[in-house]
Amino acid sequence: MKNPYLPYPVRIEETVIETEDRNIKSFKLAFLKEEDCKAFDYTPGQFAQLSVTGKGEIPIGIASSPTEGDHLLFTVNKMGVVTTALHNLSEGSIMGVRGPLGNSYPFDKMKGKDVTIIGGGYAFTTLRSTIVYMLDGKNRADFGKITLIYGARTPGMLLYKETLEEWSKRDDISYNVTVDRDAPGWTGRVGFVPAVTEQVAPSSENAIAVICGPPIMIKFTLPVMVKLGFTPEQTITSLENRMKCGIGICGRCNVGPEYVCKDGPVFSMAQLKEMPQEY
Amino acid sequence: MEYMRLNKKNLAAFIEELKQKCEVWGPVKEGDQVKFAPVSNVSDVDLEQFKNTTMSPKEIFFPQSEIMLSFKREGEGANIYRDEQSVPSKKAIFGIRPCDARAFRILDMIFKNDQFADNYWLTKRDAVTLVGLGCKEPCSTCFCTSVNSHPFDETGLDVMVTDLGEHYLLRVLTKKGRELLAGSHVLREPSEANIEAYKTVRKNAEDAMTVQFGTDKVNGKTVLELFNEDYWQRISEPCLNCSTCSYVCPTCHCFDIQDEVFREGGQRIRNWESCMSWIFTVHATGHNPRPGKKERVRQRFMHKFKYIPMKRDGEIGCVGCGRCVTMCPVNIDVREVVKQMNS
Amino acid sequence: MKSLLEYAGLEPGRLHFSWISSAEGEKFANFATSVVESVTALGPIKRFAKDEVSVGDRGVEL
Amino acid sequence: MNARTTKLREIAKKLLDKQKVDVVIGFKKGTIPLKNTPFFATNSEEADLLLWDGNCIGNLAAYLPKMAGKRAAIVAQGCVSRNVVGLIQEKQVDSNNIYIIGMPCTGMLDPRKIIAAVPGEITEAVEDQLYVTARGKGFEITLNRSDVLNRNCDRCTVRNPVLFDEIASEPKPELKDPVRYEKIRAIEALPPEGRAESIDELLSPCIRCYACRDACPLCYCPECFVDKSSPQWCGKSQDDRDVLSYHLIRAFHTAGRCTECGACEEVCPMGIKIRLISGKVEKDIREIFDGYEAWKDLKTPPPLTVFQRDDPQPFVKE
Repeated sequence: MKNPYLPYPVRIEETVIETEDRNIKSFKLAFLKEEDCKAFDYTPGQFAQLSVTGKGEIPIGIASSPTEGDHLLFTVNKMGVVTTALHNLSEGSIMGVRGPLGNSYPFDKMKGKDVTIIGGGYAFTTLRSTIVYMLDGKNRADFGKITLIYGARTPGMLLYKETLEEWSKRDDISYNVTVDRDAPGWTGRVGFVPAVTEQVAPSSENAIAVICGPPIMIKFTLPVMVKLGFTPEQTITSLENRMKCGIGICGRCNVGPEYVCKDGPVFSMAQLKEMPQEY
Repeated sequence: MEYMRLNKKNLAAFIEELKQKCEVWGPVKEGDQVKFAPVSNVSDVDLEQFKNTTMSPKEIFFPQSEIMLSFKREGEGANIYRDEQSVPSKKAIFGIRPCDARAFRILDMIFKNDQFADNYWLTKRDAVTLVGLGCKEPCSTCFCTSVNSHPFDETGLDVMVTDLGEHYLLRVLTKKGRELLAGSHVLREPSEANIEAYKTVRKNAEDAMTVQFGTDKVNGKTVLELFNEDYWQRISEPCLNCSTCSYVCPTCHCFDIQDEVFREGGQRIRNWESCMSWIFTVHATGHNPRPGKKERVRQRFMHKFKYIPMKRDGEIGCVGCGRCVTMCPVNIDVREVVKQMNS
Repeated sequence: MKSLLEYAGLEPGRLHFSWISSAEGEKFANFATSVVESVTALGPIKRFAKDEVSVGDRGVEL
Repeated sequence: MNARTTKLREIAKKLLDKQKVDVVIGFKKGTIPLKNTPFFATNSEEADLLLWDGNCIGNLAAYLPKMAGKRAAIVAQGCVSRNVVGLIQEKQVDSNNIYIIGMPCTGMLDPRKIIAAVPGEITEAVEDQLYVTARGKGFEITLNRSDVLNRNCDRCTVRNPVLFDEIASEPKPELKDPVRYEKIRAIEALPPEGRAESIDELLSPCIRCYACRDACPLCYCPECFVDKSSPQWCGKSQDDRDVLSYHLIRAFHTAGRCTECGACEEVCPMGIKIRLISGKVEKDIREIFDGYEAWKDLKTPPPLTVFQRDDPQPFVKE
C-alpha cells in the first residue's frame, strides 16, 4: 500500500533570496527518482509538504507551473522552526516533498473567461504558478484577457523579479505591479492593491478573479470587486491554516466542514460565506 | 444468518482454539483500568463484570504515539525518510462493545477518504477480526440509541456475542467472522429457544434505553446557524481545555506529526492531539483562528454532530459510549450540549 | 531540583551544584575533576537518556 | 439543602442584585452522581443553582486569571483561598476585582473510593455530615465520609479560608498534625532503581491530557513549556521519559507555591496520584524552609522567590 505520509526525496538545485529583508527564499528542487517525478502530477493552486529531517513538515504552495518542466519551485517565508531550518539548507542538500496536495484553482471554470489575478506580499507563489501556466503557449488560447495586479510594500519586497520583468514585456497580459510608497528608481505604479484594482477596473463580465494576499489586503479589495460587479462565485481565494497531514485526516485545518488541506485551499467567496471564519 | 452456541464452561477451550489461528485479545484488568490486551489466561478476562474499557479501543489501531517514518542523518541515504510500517500480526479481539465497533467504522471513513488512505490505520484494521459483546445492561451514561445506534448494533463487527446466562450465542456477521469460527470443536448448533432468548435479551436491552435526545433539528440547521448560537459561551465556561474528552473518545482521531532526533538518526512520530488545546490551530504568525475555549469547545461538538454528518452521509461522529460523560473533570455533558443544539 | 530528580530515580552523584566565583580557579578545577570522577564512576546514563522513542504502554504495539 | 448552600445562595444573590460583582464562580449540581460542575452565576436566578457539598472538585481559583477584568466573586474553601492569595501575590488577578465568599470545608469525596466500595453502577449518592450513601441497581451502601475523602482532604490542615470578604458558615475544626507523606517517604527510602520503578509505574497510565496542568491555579502561563516548539523542551510522544519530564518539570514549577489543593489528582481521568511527585517538592520546601506552607497570608512570599543570606542550600558542594 502506498504510504501517503512518505515524502519523496529531492535535492535543492538552487536557492534564491527573493526579498531585500532576506526573509523570503525560493528553492528549486529536483526529484532524486524519476518515478517520483512522474507521480507528482500537479495543477497550479496546489501545495506540498516540505520536510526537513528532524524538524518536521511545512505546507507551502507550489510556485512553479507544470509547464516549466520537472523541477519544483517553492518560496518560503522564514517564520517558525521548519522554515528557519529550510532557509539554513544549502544547495545540494537532500530534503523531502510530499504532495501534490489540495485542490487547485478552478481552471475548468476559468476556461474561456477573462482572468484577473490579484496578489499581495509573499502570497504570490501559487499565483505565479497560475500565470505561468495560463501564459504557456499550449494554454494561452484557453483564456480571455489576463490581468495581473500585484503589490508589495517596496520594490525590494516583490517576488520573482525576473519573471515579472518578462511578463511586463508581453502584450497578452495586462501588467499592473504596484508598491505601497514611491521609491528611488521605481517607475511602476504606486498605491495599495485595492486602489490599483479600482483604477485598473477589470471587467467582471464573463470573468473570474483570483485574490491572494494578507488578510488586510483581501478585506479592502473585496468591496472593490463587488463594485466592479464580481459575484462571490466569480471571486476565488486560497486559505491557510495550521496543517499536519495534508490529506484530510488529522483534523486541524478545518473551516467548518471543509478541510483546507484537502477540500481547499482554494475556495470561492460564495463558499466562504457559508463557512465560519475560523482561518 | 448463522448462529452458534458456546457453553460458558467451554470459553477457555474456545479461546485456546482461536489462539491456534491468531493472537486473541480481550478486556483485561490492569490496576483500576480495563484495556484490551493479549489474553494469556482466560481467567484474566471477566466478561461477566465487564462494562467497557477505560480508554476507547481505538488505540489498538491508532496508538497514542506511533512511529511513522525514520531517517539517518549521516552517510548513505541520509535525510531520506524511510517507511517504518511493520506488518501487523493477525488477531481476534474478543468483547468489543458495539458502540466501539461502530466507532471503528466511522474512523474507517475518516482514515480512508476519496483520495487518500492512511495505511497505518488500515493495515492494522485489516489484520483484526472483531468479536463483539452485545450490551445486556447498558450504563446510565450510555446514549447509543440517541445517536443512531443501539446496544446490539452490528455495524463494524465480524461476530456478535450475546450472553444468555449459561451460554453465549454467537451471530456470524462477515466472512472474516465465519473463517475465525470455522473448525471449532466447542461451538454447537443453537436451539430455537436459544435464538428466541437472544431476541428477548436484545429487545430488553433496547427497551431499557430511552432515547435521550434527537439530532434531527441539528441536521436541519445550517453550519452558521449552529455556529453563531449564544449557548456556546455558557457551555464552554467550565471547560479546562484539557484533552480528556478527546483522548477517551472512540471517534476523536486528530493527531500531530513530529520529528524527533537522536544521535545518528531520527523518527517521524504521530501523537494524538486534541482540538481542545490552544496549540492545535495556532499559526506560525501567532494568529489563532480558535483563540479561546468557546471556539474550541464549539469545534469539538460541531465536528461530531454537524461536520461529520454533512460529509459522511449523515453518519454521526459520536457513538454514545458515554466515556466523556463520566471522565470530563468538569462534567460538560455531551447529552446536554446536543439537546441544546437540537432545540 | 536535585532532590526531585534523585527522587525520580537519578543516581546521587550525577548532579552537582556549587558556588564558584570567577576568581576561584583552583576551586573550579577541583570541582570539575570531582564531578568527572563521580559521573565516570557511574557509567553512561540510562534514566532520562533517549536514543529512540519507545512508545511504551499507551502505544499499543502491533 | 444544607446550611452552607442556603447561605451561599443568599450571599450570591445579594452580590449580584446589588451589582457588586458581575459573576459568582461556584458549583452547580452535575449530571452524574458524585460530580458537580463549575458554574458561573450572573443573576439571582442562576444564583439559586449554586450549591456546596462534597462533590465540588477542582480548584475554582484556576478560572480567575482568565476573567478579563470582570468583577468576580469566588466560593473559596481553605485551599482555594490560599490560591487566590497566591494569584494576588503573583499579580495574576487584581484584588479589587475579587470578592471571596469564604467556605469552611469538610473535605471533598473521592468518587474512585466510593465506586470501588460498591458492587455496581452508582445511580444516586447522598451525603450528610458523617456518611455517604450510594445507591444503584440492587444495592444501597452507606460509607463513613471520613473513609472516602480525597487523599489531600483527609489530611488537610487549612479547611477554613485564610482570606475572605464574607463567610458562609462558622469555621470548621482544623486537623492537628496529621500523618503526611507516608508514601513519599516510602519511595525516598528505596534505592535509585526502586525509585525509578515506582515513579515510572505511577505515571504509566498517563495519557498526557494535561488536565492536571489545566486544573491547576498555579499553571496560568499563556504558553506552557510543554507546548513550546522553539526550543522544544520536552518530547510529545508517550515515551516514558517524555511523560516523566513533563511531570517533573511541572512539579518543579509548583515548588513553594503548591497549596496541596489536590485538583491535579481530582481531575486526572486515569486516577494518577500526581501529588506523589509534586508533594515531594512541597515536602522538601516545608522541611528546608522551616515548615513553610504556601500563601497563608498576603504578605509572606514563597521562599524560592526571595533571596536570604542564610537560605539553606544543602545541595551545594563547598
